[in-house]
Amino acid sequence: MSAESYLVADKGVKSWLTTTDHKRIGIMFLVGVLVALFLGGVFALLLRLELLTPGRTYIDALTYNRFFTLHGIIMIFMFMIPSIPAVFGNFCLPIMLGAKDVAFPRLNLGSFYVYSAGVVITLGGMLIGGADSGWTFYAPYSTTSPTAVAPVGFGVFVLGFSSILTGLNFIVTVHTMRAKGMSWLRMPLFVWAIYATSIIQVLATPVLALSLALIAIDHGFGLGIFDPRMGGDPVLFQHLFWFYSHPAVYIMILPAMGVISEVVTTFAKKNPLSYKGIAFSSIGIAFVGFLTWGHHMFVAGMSIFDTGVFGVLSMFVGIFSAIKVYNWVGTLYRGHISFTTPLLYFFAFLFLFVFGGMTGIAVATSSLDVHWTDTYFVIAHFHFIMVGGTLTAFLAAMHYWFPKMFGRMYSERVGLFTAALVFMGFFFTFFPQFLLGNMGMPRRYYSYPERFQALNVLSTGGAFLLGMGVLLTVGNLLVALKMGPRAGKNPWQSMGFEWLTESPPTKHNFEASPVIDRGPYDYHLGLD
Amino acid sequence: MAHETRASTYLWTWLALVVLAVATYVLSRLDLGALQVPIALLIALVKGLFVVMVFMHLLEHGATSRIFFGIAFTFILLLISLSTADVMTREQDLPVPASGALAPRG
Amino acid sequence: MRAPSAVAAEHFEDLKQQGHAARLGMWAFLGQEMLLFAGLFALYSAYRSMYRADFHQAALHMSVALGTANTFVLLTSSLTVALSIWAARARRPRACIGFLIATLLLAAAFLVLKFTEYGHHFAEGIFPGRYYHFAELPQHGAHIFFTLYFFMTGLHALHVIAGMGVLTWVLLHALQHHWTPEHHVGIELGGMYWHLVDLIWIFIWPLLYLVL
Amino acid sequence: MNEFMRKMLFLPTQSSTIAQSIDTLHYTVIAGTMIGATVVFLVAIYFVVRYRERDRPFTKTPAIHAPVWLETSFIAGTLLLFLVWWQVGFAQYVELATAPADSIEIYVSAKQWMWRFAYPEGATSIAVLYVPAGRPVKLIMTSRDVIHSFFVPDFRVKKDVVPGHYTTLWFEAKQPGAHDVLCAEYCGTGHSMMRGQVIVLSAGDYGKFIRGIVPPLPAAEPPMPPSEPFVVTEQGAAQLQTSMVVEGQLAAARWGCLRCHTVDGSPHIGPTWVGLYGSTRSFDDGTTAVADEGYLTASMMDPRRQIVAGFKPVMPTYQGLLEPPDTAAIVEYIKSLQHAPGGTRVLPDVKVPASGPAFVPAEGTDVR
Repeated sequence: MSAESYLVADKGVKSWLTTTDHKRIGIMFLVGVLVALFLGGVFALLLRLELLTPGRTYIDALTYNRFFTLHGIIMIFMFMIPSIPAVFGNFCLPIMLGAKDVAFPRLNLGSFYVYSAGVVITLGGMLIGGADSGWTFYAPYSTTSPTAVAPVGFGVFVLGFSSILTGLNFIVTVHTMRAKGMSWLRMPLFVWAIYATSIIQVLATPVLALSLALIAIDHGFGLGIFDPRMGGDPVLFQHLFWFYSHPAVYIMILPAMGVISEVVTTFAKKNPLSYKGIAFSSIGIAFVGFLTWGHHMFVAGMSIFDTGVFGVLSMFVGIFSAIKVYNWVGTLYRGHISFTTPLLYFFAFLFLFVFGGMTGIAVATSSLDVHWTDTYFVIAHFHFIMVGGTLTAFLAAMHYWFPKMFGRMYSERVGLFTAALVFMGFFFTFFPQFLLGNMGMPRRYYSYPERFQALNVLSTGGAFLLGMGVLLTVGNLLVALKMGPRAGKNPWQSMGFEWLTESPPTKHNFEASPVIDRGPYDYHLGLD
Repeated sequence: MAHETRASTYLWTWLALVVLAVATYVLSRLDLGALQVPIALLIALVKGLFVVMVFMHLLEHGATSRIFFGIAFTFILLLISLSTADVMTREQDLPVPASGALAPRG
Repeated sequence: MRAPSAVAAEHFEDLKQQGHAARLGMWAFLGQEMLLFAGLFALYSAYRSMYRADFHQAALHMSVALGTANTFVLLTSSLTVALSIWAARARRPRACIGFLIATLLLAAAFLVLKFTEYGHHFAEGIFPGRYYHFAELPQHGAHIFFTLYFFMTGLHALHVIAGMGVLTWVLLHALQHHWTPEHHVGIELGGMYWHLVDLIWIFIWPLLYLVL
Repeated sequence: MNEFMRKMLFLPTQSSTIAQSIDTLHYTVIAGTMIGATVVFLVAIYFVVRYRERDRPFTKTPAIHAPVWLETSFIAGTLLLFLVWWQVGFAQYVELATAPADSIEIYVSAKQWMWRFAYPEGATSIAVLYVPAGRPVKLIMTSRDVIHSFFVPDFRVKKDVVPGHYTTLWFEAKQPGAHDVLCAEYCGTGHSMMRGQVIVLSAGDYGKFIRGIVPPLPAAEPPMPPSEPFVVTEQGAAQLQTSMVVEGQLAAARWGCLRCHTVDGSPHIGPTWVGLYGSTRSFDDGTTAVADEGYLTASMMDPRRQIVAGFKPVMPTYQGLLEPPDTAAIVEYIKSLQHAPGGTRVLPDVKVPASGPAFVPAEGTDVR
């Protein structure tokens, strides 16, 4: 190694806090989102504990409502949205493009501090009373709730700007910082996914920012624009909210799809069945994802006309995901498959994504959605596809890029075990919830009729299994961080461009700007 | 980047914008019925294009910027049209009594 | 975006790449700003189709003179800021400074007119949200119209103020003869931001002031 | 088959006429999606087993690109299936959203955290909705505070109840029985306690109910145990009440409507109510409209929006004062006044302060 790795090139806490190195910023985001995952997970377990019995188990209804609001806000805005883009996007995207850094490194650091500020404000709002409006902030409940909706809403508003800045940075980076020879069709699929995500982040998040600002202003100062007492229409808030929050689902899942594309090609040592299919369907999802927000509102008092339009558009967005699934599976065909922890996570992802996605088509069917919407069926559906998809891909990425980031190898044996544990936990937490939804148990229920109890107990059991699985996974990686064997430059024998650098990379990634003369998945050429 | 827009171009653009603004004002004083809003918005759109293309140099900047701008504009149109379509196609939309009973916030 | 120095930052290949990146970043940022306003325009559109007659009544009550005057003020400020960039490109630093100062003065004039108008509204009891108590137009539609009016023009005014901040920063650099034909990305970006303010007003003006 | 699938999927009973057809689509879609997902997943497993490295050293793999026809047919096939589901589902949705013309109309007002039902004949009940079996029932719903959602799992129907709007929902219960009503839209601390019941009565029992005779509870086991402490029921909800028209007459007197509107056909400060319903109104701006229920309600809530030619804009708004049942009752009363009665009937103008509708009459039935 001619130069020191980025981890030790500069020393001291200050060198980390003021760094503009995309890799270090990625690591700082990693710490941030892991803390958020832990907090959100704790709230999830507290919720599941309360739901063990039909009536009060150990907390009152208001506390429960605050807990599920915080669980949602923390998991969505602090964990899932920044998880893959801000951590692995930051770490890998410039390297994959053959660049020394992102286009605006200082803006990138700024994005981290905006994120931190958002976390502090939101959690501060939680300490001074906590919101109980749910992460959806539906007016007029959110504007009349006696809890601290305004600070929490403002915190999410700030988190949104962190997301916008990260997305903006990536868009410009992809356009302007590609190495020589890196044509658009040679970009790794992860880059395509992050690029599509960034478009959504930049163009959808401001609408969320605006609608949350309107809610916070109404809650704080009584300047209501959705207040029915003044002729306002609460349904319009839902339009604005879902205009962001439906595409936000793709902010979470598109990067996960990108990770999966990298994992499946690396461990099958195969070119993707259709590179263009996967790449362009990411863009397709980003675009059509903007046209389907109304399927959250089929029973909200929206017109029949809009229900029809949004219903049919929702079917189209499903197609793009189906293209990806076919391609991933097809990529395995005649590959050279090594069964590792990331690949096991790929299978967990595939299961959760395909079954969850198919239930998504089911809930997009207008008449079926009438029974399912706002019940546990929807909870189970989006936890399968969005949380399950993002979490398994996030963990796959953690294992896949762990040697890249830290230069050490984790224990494969323990990794496979914890991956299985996470998957089992996830399945037993959320599968019963599909059935609960069919039975008609509405979401956000603090107490429930007794006939729902058996499945709720099963779900709570699964949740603790899941929590244990995630803790063990992180533990395994922490042990590897200290004691894992040296990984070497390219332990997976991947042809991905990020493996062209040292593991861990040096401060400037490349000694000389690389020239790209092949695609990232040209396994038919054999390894270099 | 094709550089150097001449100062006279800016002046002409400004003049065109002023003329269009006056036209908007005059047309708004006439009774054009249902066409009133579309015409006003069309003129605003033309004015906007002048500003974006000449003043903001979108003509000089790369195709990428134009595409990005186009996408943003498309999404704006979608947001406005689909949410307004909901309101316009609801079956019945009567004002409703009895919201006064809303409890004052504590 | 920071002031680009005459040398490209170390992670860029050259100045051209850096300028391209900066402009593209600005466009992405402006796209974001447009979507921020789009939410309010969507609300306007939906509420207008709900309360057509009330919106008509309420718009009749707006001061067309002030709104139109502001339209011309902003259009002219767009011209002056464009000319300041032209001056920088043509190596005329004094003209550049002059045009920037003119732009800032026009921006201040816009705010003065705007706040005068707010003052008139407040005097009549036209406030946003629950503080609205204008006896002549008690309808819900008027109430919504004026609340939207305050949100739209208020958010726009915030952008005017932010734009003035940006232009002041540009002016400070211009005073040091910082902008040259070779190097004027900063002033160009500042100008783009200012044009956005004009762009949005171009749509706000007919919708709120001209009775449609 | 139907029963088997229903139990497999943990679905509740199919107690409305539309439930079974929705469930049939449900089975189709779920079976289709689950089979599709399983096939995809099994193929992936097969590939992994078949193409494991098994310690063969890696040399190279063939570059395989999906032929266009294969990609296109996969996409087209999947899309076609999805579109068929959408088509069937949307047709059912339209059916769910369009109440038959002969439906019984019941007004529902929701508030934190209770349901209140007002029947066309004037009876009201809280938390328990009584409906006849075998007749379509249309609920016209609004909320007094935040958004709620009226959900009857056994009927497969759900609709948000939105303040500032009327939303509607209809169903036809197949036979007498009791079914849960759940609030499905989060509405605060009492959200999960905001439950009620639909009691489906036989036609005969329903007839007795609206005449004020408390119906016997149906023989069917109510799915919700009666011991649940937080269900606000009002078993004896229906004391004999006056009909909706009489209720409307009293409400009109209480609110002072009759000081400006006459019921004998003569114009006064406001237009007479006789023959008002169904007539075509001309306004001072030259437009016209037919006076239907919507117009009448709108005129109470926003009277100055359209002024009937020849009258002054003096009527105050009753928005926020009149409750939905009263509004509905007044509308019914106006509807009943198609012809001027033989003699002039003057109702006692009591308990109304001179300043008009500044005072809200107490409501005995309102449980807070």
